[in-house]
Amino acid sequence: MDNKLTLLELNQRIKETLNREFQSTYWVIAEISELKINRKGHCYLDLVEKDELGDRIVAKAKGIVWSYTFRMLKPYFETTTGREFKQGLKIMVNVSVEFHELYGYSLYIHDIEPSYTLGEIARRRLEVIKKLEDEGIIEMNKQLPLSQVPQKIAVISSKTAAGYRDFIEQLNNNPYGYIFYSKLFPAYMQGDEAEDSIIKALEKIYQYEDLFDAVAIIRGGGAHADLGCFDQYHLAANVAQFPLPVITGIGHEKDESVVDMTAHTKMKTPTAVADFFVSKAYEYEEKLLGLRDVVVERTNQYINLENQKLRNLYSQIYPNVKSILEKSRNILEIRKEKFLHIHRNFLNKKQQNLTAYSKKLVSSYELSFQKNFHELKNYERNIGNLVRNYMKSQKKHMENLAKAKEYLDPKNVLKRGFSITQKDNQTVKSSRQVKKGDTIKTCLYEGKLVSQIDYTEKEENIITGKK
Amino acid sequence: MAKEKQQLKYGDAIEEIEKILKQIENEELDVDDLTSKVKRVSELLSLCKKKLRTTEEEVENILKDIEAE
Amino acid sequence: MAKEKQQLKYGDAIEEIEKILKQIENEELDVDDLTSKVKRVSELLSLCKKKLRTTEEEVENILKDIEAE
Amino acid sequence: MAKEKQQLKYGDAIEEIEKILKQIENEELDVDDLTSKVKRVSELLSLCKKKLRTTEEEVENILKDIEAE
Amino acid sequence: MAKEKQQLKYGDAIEEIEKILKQIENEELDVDDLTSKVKRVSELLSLCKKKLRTTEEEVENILKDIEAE
Amino acid sequence: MAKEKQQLKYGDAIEEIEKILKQIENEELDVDDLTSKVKRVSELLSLCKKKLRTTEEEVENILKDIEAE
Amino acid sequence: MAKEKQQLKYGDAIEEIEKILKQIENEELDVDDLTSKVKRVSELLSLCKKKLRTTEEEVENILKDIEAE
Repeated sequence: MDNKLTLLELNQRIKETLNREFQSTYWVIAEISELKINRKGHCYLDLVEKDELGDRIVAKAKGIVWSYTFRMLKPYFETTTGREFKQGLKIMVNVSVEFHELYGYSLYIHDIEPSYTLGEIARRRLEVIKKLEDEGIIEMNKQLPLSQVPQKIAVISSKTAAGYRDFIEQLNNNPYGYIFYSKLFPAYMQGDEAEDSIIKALEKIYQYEDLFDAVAIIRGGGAHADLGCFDQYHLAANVAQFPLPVITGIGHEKDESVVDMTAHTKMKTPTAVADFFVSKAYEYEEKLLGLRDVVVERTNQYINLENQKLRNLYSQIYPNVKSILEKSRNILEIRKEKFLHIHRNFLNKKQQNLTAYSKKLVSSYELSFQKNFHELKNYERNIGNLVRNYMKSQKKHMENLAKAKEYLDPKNVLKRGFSITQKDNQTVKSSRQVKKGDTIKTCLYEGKLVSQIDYTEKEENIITGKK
Repeated sequence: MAKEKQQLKYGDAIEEIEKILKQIENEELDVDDLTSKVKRVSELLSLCKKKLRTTEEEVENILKDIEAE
Repeated sequence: MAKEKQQLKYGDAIEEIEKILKQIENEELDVDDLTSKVKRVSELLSLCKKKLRTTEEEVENILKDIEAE
Repeated sequence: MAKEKQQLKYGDAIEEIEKILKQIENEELDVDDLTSKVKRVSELLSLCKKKLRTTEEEVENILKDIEAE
Repeated sequence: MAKEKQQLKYGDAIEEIEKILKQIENEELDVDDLTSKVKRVSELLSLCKKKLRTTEEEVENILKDIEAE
Repeated sequence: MAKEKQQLKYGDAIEEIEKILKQIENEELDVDDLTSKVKRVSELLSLCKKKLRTTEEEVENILKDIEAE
Repeated sequence: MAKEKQQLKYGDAIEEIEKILKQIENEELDVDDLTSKVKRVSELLSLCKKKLRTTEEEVENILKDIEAE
């Protein structure tokens, strides 16, 4: 147990070792988790490093800025970054590692690189913007319709701020005599409480949503004010989603804050915000007056147009009537002309008809006469033939009768030696008609014989050969 | 007969002739009658001939007139 | 006859002529009547001719007048 | 006739003319009537002609007035 | 006619004129009616002309009055 | 008319005028109606003119007031 | 009118004026209505001007009553 050491001895050896091993200074990146300035002006800080999620502290060290250094370093940092040197900031500082036997390990801060913090602020700012964008609310307030005359304004400001006074002054003493109604909702406009304070004020205004036309968030005065709260997510999100248009006049020198971005309208100063409202009212009135002029002009035009229309209508009457009358006259004239000639055709046709009739009379009469005459001639011609035929026929008949008579005349038979025997004036044709002793008379061609029958004989007919 | 000539129609005469001739043909006549009937026929024929001749002359004259026209 | 000329219509005359001609053709006439009938036809024809000629003259005069108009 | 001139319509006159012409054409007229019918047609034609002439004169007079207007 | 002048519409008058013209053209008129129809047309033409003249004068007077206002 | 003046709208009056003018243009009017229609148009035009004049005066007064403000 | 002052919205006034203007421009207004519509524009103008410049106590009272802190 030779190597027993007193605490002091050990701390001395640690100190020697550290002094030997960490002779130079180092640029270290850390977050200020605690910051205290004592009466002598020395600044004592707790520097920490958090894990990637920012939840857990993974390293911690004490830091000291001696007052003579701090007096220069603080304003340098604050003017460069526009941020108060305070807890919560991420900083890059030049440190030497110190070990004090009594106080232990600490880092003496000799210098600071504000541009790192600036970059860090910008990075965080971008993160906030991205989040707002991702949530789709960044443009929400901008999309709210601003009343044409934002006459009733809820103001969020510090009561005592010069900026607020300027704003009210500018608003109420506008050169046009417009009336504005403003109501102050006081809030801290800087420092750690600012964000919550402003959000609270917004919540209050929200209760009177219907009453106000717009919200003005204004701030002005302090040159080195820390405006970090206006880059905070919660405030920006509240502003973005606020149901009334928010007009900001925060007074940034350089980049606009995230709240400015989410607000409906961003003005640089409170005075500018007041001017904005006045100009809106002025624009409105100008628009009204413009409309008035247009109404006057259009009304006059309308009346002139109507006058012109009436004149046009009037001017149409006569030509139209005249045209009708002319057309009617022409039609009449055409009818008249036609009429003057048409009857001649009519009468001519009738005349022609009459001529045709008289011609037809002559021709049909002549035809009739010819036919009758011809008929008579035919009769004359026919009668001779008919009569002669008749005569011929009669003569023939006569001749036939004469021939028959010649043939039948008994004289001609007797002439050839035949005779006719009669008994009691009966012609005897058979021997059986007579008997012996009868007296018969015989007619000859010339003369007659009377005789007595001696006998009779039956003999065949001489002529027919019959018996 | 002269009177008859005037009175007896040609047609009647022809009819009588035809009637007598039929009787002769049918031997409905006595020889004595026969002679007289034949005689009658001869007379009638003669009459008719005369009538025909006369008529023909007259008619021809008229026809000549007609045809001459 | 003179009177008849006035009274007998041309058409009736023609009809009578045709009737007589038909009788002759059909030997419906007694020879004794022939002469008188033929004479009648001759007269009728004559009458008709005269009528025709007269008519023609009259009509022609009328027509002459019409055409003269 | 004078009265008829006044009363008989031109159209009726023409109708009568046509009727008579048709009768002549179809030989529906007795030669004896022909003369009188032809005369009738002649008169009607004459009447019509006169009517035509009168009408023409009257019409011309009226039209002269129109034309003068 | 004086009364008719008041009552007969111009359009009807024109229609009547055209109807009569068509009748003449189509020879649907009896010659006897031609004169009266021509006279009628003449009157109607005259009436129409008068109506046109009167209308023109009246219209001109009315328009003069408007312009004077 | 006095009553109508009160009741007839300017626009209706113009419409009626235009309708009548169109009828005249399209020759849908009988010549006889022309005068009365032109008279009607004349009255309507007169009414419209009066209305316009009155309106013009009234409007001018109002506008004078507006611009004076 | 007093009541309307309370209720009139700037935007509505502009809208109403613009509507009337459009009607005038598009000649959708009857001339008879022109006067009243122009009068209305005049009233709206007057009202808006007044509203812009006259303090409404009522509003002020309400604002005063709000507990801001």
